[in-house]
Amino acid sequence: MDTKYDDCGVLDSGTGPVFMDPDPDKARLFFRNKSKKMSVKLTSMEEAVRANVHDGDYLVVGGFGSNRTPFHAVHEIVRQKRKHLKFAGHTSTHDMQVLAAGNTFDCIDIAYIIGLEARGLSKCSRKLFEENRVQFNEDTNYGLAMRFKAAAMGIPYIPTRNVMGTDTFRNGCGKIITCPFTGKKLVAKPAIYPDVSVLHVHEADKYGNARFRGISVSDIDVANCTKRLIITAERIIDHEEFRNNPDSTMIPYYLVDAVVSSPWGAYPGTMPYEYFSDEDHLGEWLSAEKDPETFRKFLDKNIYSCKNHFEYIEKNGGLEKMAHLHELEMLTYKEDSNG
Amino acid sequence: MDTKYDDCGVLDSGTGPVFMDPDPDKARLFFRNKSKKMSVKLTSMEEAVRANVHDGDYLVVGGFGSNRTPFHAVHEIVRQKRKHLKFAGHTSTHDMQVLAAGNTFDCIDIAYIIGLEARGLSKCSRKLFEENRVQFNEDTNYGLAMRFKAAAMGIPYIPTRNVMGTDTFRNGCGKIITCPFTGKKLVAKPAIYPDVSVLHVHEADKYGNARFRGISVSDIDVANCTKRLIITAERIIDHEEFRNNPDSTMIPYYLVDAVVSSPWGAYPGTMPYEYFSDEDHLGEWLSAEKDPETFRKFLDKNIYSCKNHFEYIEKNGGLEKMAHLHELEMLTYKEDSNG
Amino acid sequence: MADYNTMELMIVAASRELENGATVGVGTGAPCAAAMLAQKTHAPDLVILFEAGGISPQLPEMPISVGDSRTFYRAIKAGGMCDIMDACARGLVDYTFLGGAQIDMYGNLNSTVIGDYEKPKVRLPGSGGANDFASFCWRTMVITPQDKRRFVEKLDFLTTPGWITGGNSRTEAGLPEDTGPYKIITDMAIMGFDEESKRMTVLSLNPGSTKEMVQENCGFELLWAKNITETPPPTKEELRILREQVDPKKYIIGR
Amino acid sequence: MADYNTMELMIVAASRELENGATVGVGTGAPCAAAMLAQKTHAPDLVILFEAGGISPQLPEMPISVGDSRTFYRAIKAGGMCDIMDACARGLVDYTFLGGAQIDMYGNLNSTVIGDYEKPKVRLPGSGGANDFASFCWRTMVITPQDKRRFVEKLDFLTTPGWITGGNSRTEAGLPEDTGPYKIITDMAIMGFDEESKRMTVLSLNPGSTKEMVQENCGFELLWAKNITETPPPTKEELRILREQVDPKKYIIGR
Repeated sequence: MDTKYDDCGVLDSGTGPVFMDPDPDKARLFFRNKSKKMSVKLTSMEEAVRANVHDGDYLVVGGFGSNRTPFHAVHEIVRQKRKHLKFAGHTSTHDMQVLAAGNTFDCIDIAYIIGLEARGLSKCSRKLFEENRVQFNEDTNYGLAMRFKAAAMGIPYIPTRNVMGTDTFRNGCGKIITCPFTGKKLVAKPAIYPDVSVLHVHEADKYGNARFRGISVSDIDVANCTKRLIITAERIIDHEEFRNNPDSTMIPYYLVDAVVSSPWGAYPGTMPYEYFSDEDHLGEWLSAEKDPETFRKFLDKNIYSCKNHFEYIEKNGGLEKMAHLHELEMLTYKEDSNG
Repeated sequence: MDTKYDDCGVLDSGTGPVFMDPDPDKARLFFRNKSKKMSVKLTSMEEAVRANVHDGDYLVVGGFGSNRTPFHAVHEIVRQKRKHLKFAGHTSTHDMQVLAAGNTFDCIDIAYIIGLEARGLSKCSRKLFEENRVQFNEDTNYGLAMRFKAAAMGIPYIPTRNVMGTDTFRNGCGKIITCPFTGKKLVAKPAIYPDVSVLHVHEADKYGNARFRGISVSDIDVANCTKRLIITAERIIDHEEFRNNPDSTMIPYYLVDAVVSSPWGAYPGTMPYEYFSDEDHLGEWLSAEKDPETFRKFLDKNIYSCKNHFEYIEKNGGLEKMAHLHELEMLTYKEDSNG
Repeated sequence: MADYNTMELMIVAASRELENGATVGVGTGAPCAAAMLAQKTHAPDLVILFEAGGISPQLPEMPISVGDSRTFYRAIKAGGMCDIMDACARGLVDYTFLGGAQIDMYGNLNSTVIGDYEKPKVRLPGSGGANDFASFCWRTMVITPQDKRRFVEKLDFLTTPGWITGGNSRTEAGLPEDTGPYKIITDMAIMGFDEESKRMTVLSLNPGSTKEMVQENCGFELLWAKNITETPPPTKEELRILREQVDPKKYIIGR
Repeated sequence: MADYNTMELMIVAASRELENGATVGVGTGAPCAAAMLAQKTHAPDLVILFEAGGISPQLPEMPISVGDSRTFYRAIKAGGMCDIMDACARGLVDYTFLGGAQIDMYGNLNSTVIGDYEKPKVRLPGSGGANDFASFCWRTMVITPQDKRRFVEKLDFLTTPGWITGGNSRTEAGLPEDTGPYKIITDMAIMGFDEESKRMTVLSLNPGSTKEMVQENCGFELLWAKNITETPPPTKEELRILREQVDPKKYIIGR
């Protein structure tokens, strides 16, 4: 991955590692051999993760922050004790926190990590860096989005106009090149073809056709560029729903390797139009991290001892909690009358 | 536009002209000064064309071939006798045929021109080339789509992997460069920021928020990259429809300069889920072109003497024709029972 | 006399090249008919893609445009041009069918101009999506009638890449690795390409054709496979489905 | 004693920078409150953009995440990250509000690391969308409390570009022309930047602040505008709307 072509107009190179080969011809060979048959891919979360997420894989988790994020799948990855993953720290928040708790990854492309937005910073995630336990490359949200897009387009890089002049460039893996039409400086960002990605959606059929509501973040590009794709869905719907409204399809089945029925699969995050994030539980998580023994018990309770996502939610309020989070999401909750 | 930066790794350059400046900083200055206020932009077709399509402008017409193509607007451009346009021959068919009949353009980016797909070739369009009356640059459908996309992304070029080794490259305006990550050859295609584009949609509100059904072709990228945008809509709907379903918005109002109510505005082409193309009329058009005098009368009847699009449709079958084309589109027409 | 015409033969031969589960980028006309026929016979899981954005429709009838509503009728997705072409660029699409006014011994195609480029005798539509499909799809196939004006020594214009000048020239030009022309299906024969030189090589003769006819109707010297077979004629079932379900109005096969 | 706190003052001052019809890319917290306040006072046509894809929502309450459902509640469009950032790159977005653990005299920001990059004392979230917004939007503004640990001579890490090393260095680095830091709004003062040197320049002192306080709480030498004014305090109406409609639960202003 260290090939350099400095004779072809490269003015400056960042020093960050390129974790994934941006060569589109190698990716093409993979995609050529991937089956495009419309076969039934509906499976359990356990099996979907076992078959598609392997030690050492480059993993992308969809959504933004803790919104429409496949936490059901993320917990299963930790439960199955995946190791040495490479992780796309793209708008990651609680997903990284959970994956860090499981010590699942040791390489990371950094756009946004460690933080849970306004909620605070994850101590456990910070330690990875402060104890030098991960290899990392510095990037930005749009920068990583562009790297997925380049891969989705089958090109080895996309030129962008951000990061120049900063340490983010210096510690990233971009290269400054000159535009052959305008003479302007641009940053070439290498494509990322992830080994596996997980996206949570509102509705999917058993073949993998999928659609979701609300903001799309980078999920369509991720669906296109990833080598294997797990779709987790609030609801499995009839295939005819897509045939009768092909305008609504966001992800066609042939990109998908496994479909999992995953009601409340984005809990404890937000699922647009379905349920709001469980801020109490996320707060509990942040404070549990402060003491190793407390955190060990916390993880045991919430991940390792849970046979599935339902059990995890039951432990944190079950149906009543989900009904409440639905009201919060729909803005129908009144502090006076309810709760 | 002839600046060359051959010191920056350019291996080969096509000889085709670059009609539009790909400099993103110049485009940025334009977009900075464009109003983003949500003002009422509903106007007549006459006024929309008068205010936004100027002699010499680079024009993009949306849709694909004769599908969801704003023929109402195209006729008005001819009626107003616009001259010296630069035209994006991107999957153009009958739209180019009409614009050629009006001698409206003298520069063209060629991806697909002259033909009406299986229907035949337009004699009148061919003459432009055979009599050397236009300046042209050779491209491909995806190539032009990428040039719109580059502009939509605010970058001066996108690298692609097509056309290399062909006369299409040789007579186009791409440049072969070397990927700084893989050493592979790529074709850099310069961005196009069109002066004005026209898109036909199913529904728009008075501010310009718009949505359509069926395939999107390159229309979203076109909406983003164009300096001025005319939206013509089968139906003007209430603004609340968008506010209540922001997932459905395809084109946000701030990209739009004029909104025109244009029922049957894609006639004689296809409007998905609304009406099929009028193959009889398109056939008539092709044969009328064979004789100059016949064609002059044909154009008088169908364009110049029409006060609006309704009159044009009335002359070609009116409501009964549109009802028939609706049946054809919806596959509910039975040759035995109807017509 | 055969109970099928040469167009029917070509469509059937083309359809047989499409294995079940394959992906194919098509236009209207014979290529679309071949894909539809394949889907209704041996390849129900064939994924048909139209460059304007139609993804895997259940075509109710022959589309008349690559972008008309038939191309996304009961489709998997009504997408955009980039959905299709990006997928091709990423290597997801196995086949494409193309045509052209001229073809040369390396399977390069001309759909741009007859005569001089600057001052053409006949200006043609140009690449459209042909160059894109041929650049990106793994295997390009051509369905075309064969004659000396069409099969030429030198193209007036190289619109769409075949094997360029043969040998490794296609990859050296920069096009994606291992892509290129695969089969040329004419009214007289089916050709492939020599593995080394990449020159057009006759694989089978259509019923009624002779080697002499095939060479005589070609403007360049053809190579010949070791074992020239006869192109298997259409079966009754293939003809029935083609005539009754694929093209009942005989838009394509009627000509 | 003033009947408002410094957070309220900063939010009000920030809101006043946003003219009607402007476009602004914001995150959660004070920037979002400032944009909401502007929208509910002098700038009803302000277009608020969230990097995850929310376009011009009618915010029913403060979002807690840049991607939660509030960010596209009754929005013009629920888009994607590229809808937002491409629009910024194309020059459609006038302002962005950012923050950071450290800021230097050129308005460069650090949100990546405290201490050594390879072996950090404190690792922070990194750029997120900050570098992107600051690279592309015309004018970057910062709302931040001011002290010597935050306003530093040398950043531990330059995450997000300000004027880089001053002068023309930002444009020379390759960033879009005429973009850059515009206003820094602190609990003590409002700063702009010197036109030539691009060094941070105090424009106005907040009520109760002195020149000495402002310089003392800054780790680098500040420049001073010719006429230092007093930052106008919030009006009653601004405070009422901020407290009753923008942040009734006092998530931001309560601190």
